[in-house]
Amino acid sequence: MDFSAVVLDDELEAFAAEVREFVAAHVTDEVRAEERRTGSGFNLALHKAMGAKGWIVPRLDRARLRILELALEAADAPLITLSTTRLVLSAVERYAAADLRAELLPKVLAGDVRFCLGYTEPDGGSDIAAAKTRAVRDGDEWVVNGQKVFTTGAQNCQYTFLITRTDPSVPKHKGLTMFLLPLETPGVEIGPIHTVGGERTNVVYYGDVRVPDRYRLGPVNGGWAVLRGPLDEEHFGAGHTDGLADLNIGSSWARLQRRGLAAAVRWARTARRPDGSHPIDDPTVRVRLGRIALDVEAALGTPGPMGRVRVSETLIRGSADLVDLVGPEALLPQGTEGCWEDGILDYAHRFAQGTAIYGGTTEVFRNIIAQHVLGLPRPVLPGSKALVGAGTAR
Amino acid sequence: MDFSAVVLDDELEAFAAEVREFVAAHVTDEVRAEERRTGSGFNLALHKAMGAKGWIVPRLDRARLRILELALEAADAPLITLSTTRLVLSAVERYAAADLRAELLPKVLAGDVRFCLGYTEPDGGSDIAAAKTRAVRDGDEWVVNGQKVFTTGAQNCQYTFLITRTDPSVPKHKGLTMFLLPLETPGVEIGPIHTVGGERTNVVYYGDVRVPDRYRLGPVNGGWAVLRGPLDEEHFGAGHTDGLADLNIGSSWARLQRRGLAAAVRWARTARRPDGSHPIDDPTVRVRLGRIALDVEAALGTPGPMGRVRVSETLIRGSADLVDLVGPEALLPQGTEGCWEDGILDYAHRFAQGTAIYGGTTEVFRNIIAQHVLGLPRPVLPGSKALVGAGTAR
Amino acid sequence: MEQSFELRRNDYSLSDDQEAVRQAFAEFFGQECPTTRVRAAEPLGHDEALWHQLAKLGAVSMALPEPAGGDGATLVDLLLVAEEYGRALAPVPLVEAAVTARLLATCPGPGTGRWLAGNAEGTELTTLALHPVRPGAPQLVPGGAVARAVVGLAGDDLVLVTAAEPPRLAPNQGTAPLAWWDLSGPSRQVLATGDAARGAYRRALAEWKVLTAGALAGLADAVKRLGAEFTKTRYTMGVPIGSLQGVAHPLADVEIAVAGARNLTRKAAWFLEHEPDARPELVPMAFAEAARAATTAAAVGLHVQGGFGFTLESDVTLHFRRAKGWSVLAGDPRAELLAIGDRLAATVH
Amino acid sequence: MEQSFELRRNDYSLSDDQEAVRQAFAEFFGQECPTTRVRAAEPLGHDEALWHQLAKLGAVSMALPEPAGGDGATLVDLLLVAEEYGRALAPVPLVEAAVTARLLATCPGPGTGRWLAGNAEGTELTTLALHPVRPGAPQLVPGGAVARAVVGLAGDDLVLVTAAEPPRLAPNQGTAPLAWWDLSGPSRQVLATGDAARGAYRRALAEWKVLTAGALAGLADAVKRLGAEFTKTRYTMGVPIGSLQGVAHPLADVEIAVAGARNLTRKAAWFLEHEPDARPELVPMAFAEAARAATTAAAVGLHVQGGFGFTLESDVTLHFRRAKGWSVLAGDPRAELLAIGDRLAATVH
Repeated sequence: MDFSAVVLDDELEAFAAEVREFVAAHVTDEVRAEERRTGSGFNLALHKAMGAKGWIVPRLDRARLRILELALEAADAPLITLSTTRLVLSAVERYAAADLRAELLPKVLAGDVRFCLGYTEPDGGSDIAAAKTRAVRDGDEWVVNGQKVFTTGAQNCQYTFLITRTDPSVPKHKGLTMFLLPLETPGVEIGPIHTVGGERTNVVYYGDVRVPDRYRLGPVNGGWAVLRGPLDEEHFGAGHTDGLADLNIGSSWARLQRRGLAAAVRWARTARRPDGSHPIDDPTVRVRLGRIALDVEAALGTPGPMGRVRVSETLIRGSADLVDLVGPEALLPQGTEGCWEDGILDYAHRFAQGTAIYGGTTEVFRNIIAQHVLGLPRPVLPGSKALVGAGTAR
Repeated sequence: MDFSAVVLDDELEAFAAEVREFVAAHVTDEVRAEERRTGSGFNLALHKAMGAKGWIVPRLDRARLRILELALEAADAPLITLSTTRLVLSAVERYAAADLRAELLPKVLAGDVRFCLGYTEPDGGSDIAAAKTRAVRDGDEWVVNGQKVFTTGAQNCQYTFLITRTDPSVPKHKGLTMFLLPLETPGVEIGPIHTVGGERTNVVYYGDVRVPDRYRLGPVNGGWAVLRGPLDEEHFGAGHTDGLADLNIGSSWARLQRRGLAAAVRWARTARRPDGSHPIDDPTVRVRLGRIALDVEAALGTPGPMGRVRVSETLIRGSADLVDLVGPEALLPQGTEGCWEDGILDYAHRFAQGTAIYGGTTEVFRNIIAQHVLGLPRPVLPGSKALVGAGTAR
Repeated sequence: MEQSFELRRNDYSLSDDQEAVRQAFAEFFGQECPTTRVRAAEPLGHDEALWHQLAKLGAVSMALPEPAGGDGATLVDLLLVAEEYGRALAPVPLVEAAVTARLLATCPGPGTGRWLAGNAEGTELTTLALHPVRPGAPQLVPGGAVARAVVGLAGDDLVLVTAAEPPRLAPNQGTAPLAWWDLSGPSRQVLATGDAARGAYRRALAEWKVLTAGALAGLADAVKRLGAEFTKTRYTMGVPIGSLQGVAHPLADVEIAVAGARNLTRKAAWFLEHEPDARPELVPMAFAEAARAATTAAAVGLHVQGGFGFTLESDVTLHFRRAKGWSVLAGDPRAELLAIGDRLAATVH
Repeated sequence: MEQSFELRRNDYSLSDDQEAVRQAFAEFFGQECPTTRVRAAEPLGHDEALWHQLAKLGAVSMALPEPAGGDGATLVDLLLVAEEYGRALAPVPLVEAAVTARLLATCPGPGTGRWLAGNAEGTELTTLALHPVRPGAPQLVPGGAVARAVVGLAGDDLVLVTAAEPPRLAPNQGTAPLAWWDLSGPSRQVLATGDAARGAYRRALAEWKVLTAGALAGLADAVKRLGAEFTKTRYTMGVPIGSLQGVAHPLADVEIAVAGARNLTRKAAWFLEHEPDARPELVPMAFAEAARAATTAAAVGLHVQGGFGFTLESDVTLHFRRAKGWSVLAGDPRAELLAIGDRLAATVH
């Protein structure tokens, strides 16, 4: 157990200064404004600058990693595509053929090649293993037909980490194959999807897309195992326990809520009610602010899948309550006359809803908690793994 | 839509006075004290007095019925056994053979014969149709073997309305038969069960109990239809819409919570904090009292199965919050030095939990709402009706 | 709160006349106001043509005093209209206009007739400022971006403030036609003062809250239906997701909230119409409950649609943004709880 | 609250030594304190023999200052003991005695040594009054029905009040050995005054809250397990009820609450031990969260057992009654939220 402050010696101080300088230079107001406008989670210059620093996959000690991570997050750096690139890279390093690995690795590290996730299908929801997008072998190539949604960053990536069905005749987890499909291949069509949170993601259509076998990752029909690494990382986080990593994969959302809370406290101190008093003078207001502070602290301290759910509910409930407290001004977006602190409360309230879905809905995580933490029996459903054969239990 | 006060003309006023007099005479402090001690939901003298008045099954107009009902409830009259007797009586009137009906009806109306419900089994929970208690025909008799739990009032009743399995080879709803089993029959053994709410209920064992066929209600293997009348009444209430009936079957629990709330308001006005102020002076206290008042009002106004769930959650949440507000004094039971208003807050907090179970758990009611109000598809489970054959849909 | 020894009816059913009103407006909105029209009116949140149509139907005038052109409808009738209006997310400031028209009919002043008539006939818009005026502090006024006149309470005065043109829209998540108005300027006309002013304003605010609660209850019911329908046809693990309790039970909880909020709102309207001093706490109760029901229903309705529900293609996002937007127009909806508690403290002995 | 530009570790893992302490007491309670023993100690809620056993193990003395007989254990170690104590529902006022012993060691007075030793050795009991003394107003004191001495804050004075025999038990739903003590009488001994008195009392109260939060977190974990186990073997509609999301998801929510409360409580203990002025709001946070987790876990643990869970035969009713009983010993657990809000108002700029 250790909650002490990390002593920043001269070298660490120097690194922190370097990071601050980097952030000031590359995560500018313009970068943030562009991100609020486009919601794409990506800025080319920033991504390349990260590459130049060696920070695409930083080989840093844990304290430096943490300093870098928190600084970028606090500056609202648009790095969604960086995170998907990192997730996929681990599968590439493990499963790609040697020549593909050798070709891609330097480009990824330089920031020139980026990866997105081709998991979800329009009818599939959280049941990724039910993928219907077909890949059929044709000599040294595969012919891919189907459609994926929520392929965030596809417009800024060179490859998608694509899950396809290569054998529909076997239980669903056993007929899947993974590809690193080049997005410039003929037949790939990318269409934008916009969310109420202001993000841009994509629908990607695959029409008779021919992809050479060298882009296959892992064995034919062995795709589920290839996918599981990145998927588990997305579900559970990396699991460091030295106190220099987040305890759950939603922690950045809890920190967003903490920033919203601080904005609301400042509002409560300065706004005036009809009788001239400040909202902060009202104990019923302080109780609600206190409740939110408690939720944020608890969410950051709740591990694994439990924390994942807690964070999302903290943000959903808390952002809604902050809007209630502040009133209609809280719903004025960034750039509107009278909006509070850059519209963070408006943004958080819209953004919050998606956090109950990203990387698996909160119900999926409750199932994981029930089965893997509490040891409760798996639901008996026609399409669940329990019914499609033995040997597939997680 | 009508929320007006009912004008009490001289006759209605006279009736109200008659009711007040009855309550004062028969629902005395001693009766209440006995009920708190025994938790049996029954008082013989009171029940007989109800019979003498013709109030076991009162033939009164709706306004009089309502006056009577609310007055008895406000006085905490222990009438659980009266309510189970009424529920069963409707099935007896409809399904019992003429001679049995003729024999029982006058005794029931006089208060000499009372009925309890023999539904739940130790392993069965809310799935009443899964009953395993066996009844096997032997000439003009049936031999019953099995065990029921939560047969509330069995120690004060002459008959139990018993659901038995008479054909285990057919889908579960099709092999059930109902009996009005005399409890003094040899082989019936009644054992007390006490609840955390202070109630006494019973486990009833049936060992080679021989019951004449005349006590059968409805056709052999046709028990489910016989049961459904009382069951539906328990689940949905009688459905009067003249504004003189409760909108849901949990309304008395909401009124209990309203009484607890009033007690807490009086506490908040008289108690003193270390700084000498009264809790009621604190707006954070008034907000919480206001929330509970709102819950009570909404619960009383929410119809059918929705109201059933809302009431229970109102009582569970609200009683817990009132204990929080008042502190440890709230947990001192009736008769203890320093307890508040006869220990109503202690009682409500313990009693509340059972309301999420009585007559079907809140999950059962959520299933009913989902399927019958929202029209959502029925869950696909091995033992659900959807899988045991057609023709059994509700 | 309710007195113990009085026998009151608790009957929420609609009379035939009430049912006819409800159905007429349900049909109107159903035909005239599909979500495509709601979307087309963004970002202003106002559809001038719809506004004319609605006024022609008598949506604003029907519950005016008869001398002012009303036809004897009550606040309860108006509430039923508001429920359907909310269900359709109709892009017009109907509640504000109706309440302000009733207020102007009660407290007329020289020249106010044209503003009243404008609201009633759909040719002009006058709206209500929901907060007492603080000198020099503009406030966000609902309907304020399409109105040329606003009624508000400034100190002891009920005032009417006009403008040549409506001020600029304050774009907002709820897509309501909000605008900043400074009502403390010199160009205001006093309609009433003292107790009369405060009483009339308080009454108008109560009517606004009850009608907005009705609109929120209607919205809640609509978004609940959208969510529930989606879950009947979307499959996971071989079953429709609506058959899973993890989806069905939250929807059932929404049904519970919606059913309760609708009835509570109707009861509040009935008392406000027939016995306004008997149960004043019903107004804050209805508002707090409807706000909670609407925001919960919208969040659940969105969530059960998974990723799709979160995209702008999904109609539930229209409901989601308005559920919150309408709930906070008058400030913190949870402040209503204190009003209930205050009344409780004053009446329970 | 946490400063922005400071890099802090957030490591909740137990060291080997801490794990050894936890395990030793888990084994002790597991062997010595089955629920039969908990039931046997009702209604008083105190088991004298268990109290001796625990003291012998050093449960009270281990975290005293070394001159007072401690062996260098910290508040964090004591917290781990409290978690196991809560898990077992052990019928002894361990938290009160441990905190009071530490307080007496900090503020000794003539003759207080016997009371400190009594607590440490399990031969006598001294406890803490959780509310400032109001003249003439007795208060319910936890452990007060088995203690012959109570420490409390009366105005500016930290006082010790003794009695020849413990006062009569105040029977209560939580089955805690509560009794009414009037601490404003003449027979009191002043241990400290002014800032020293207030500071020592405030510290003791904070320790009591953190350790009681730990006990509540342990209780919550235990009742969650009981509930979850039941659902694995109870069937409905042909499936174990624990496979239904309507049962599994509420239990998952409990797991979420328990995991969070446990870690928050540990963090609060760490800061109270090592940097008591850095994050004082962690104490009210831990208490409010543990109270919520325990009462929720108990309600869900009871409810998933259906009718059986509501009967006195079911062990979960033991947890249910104590979850609430312990939560309100110091008054309203939700009052902690105001303390957090006050700190927030003072520190966020």
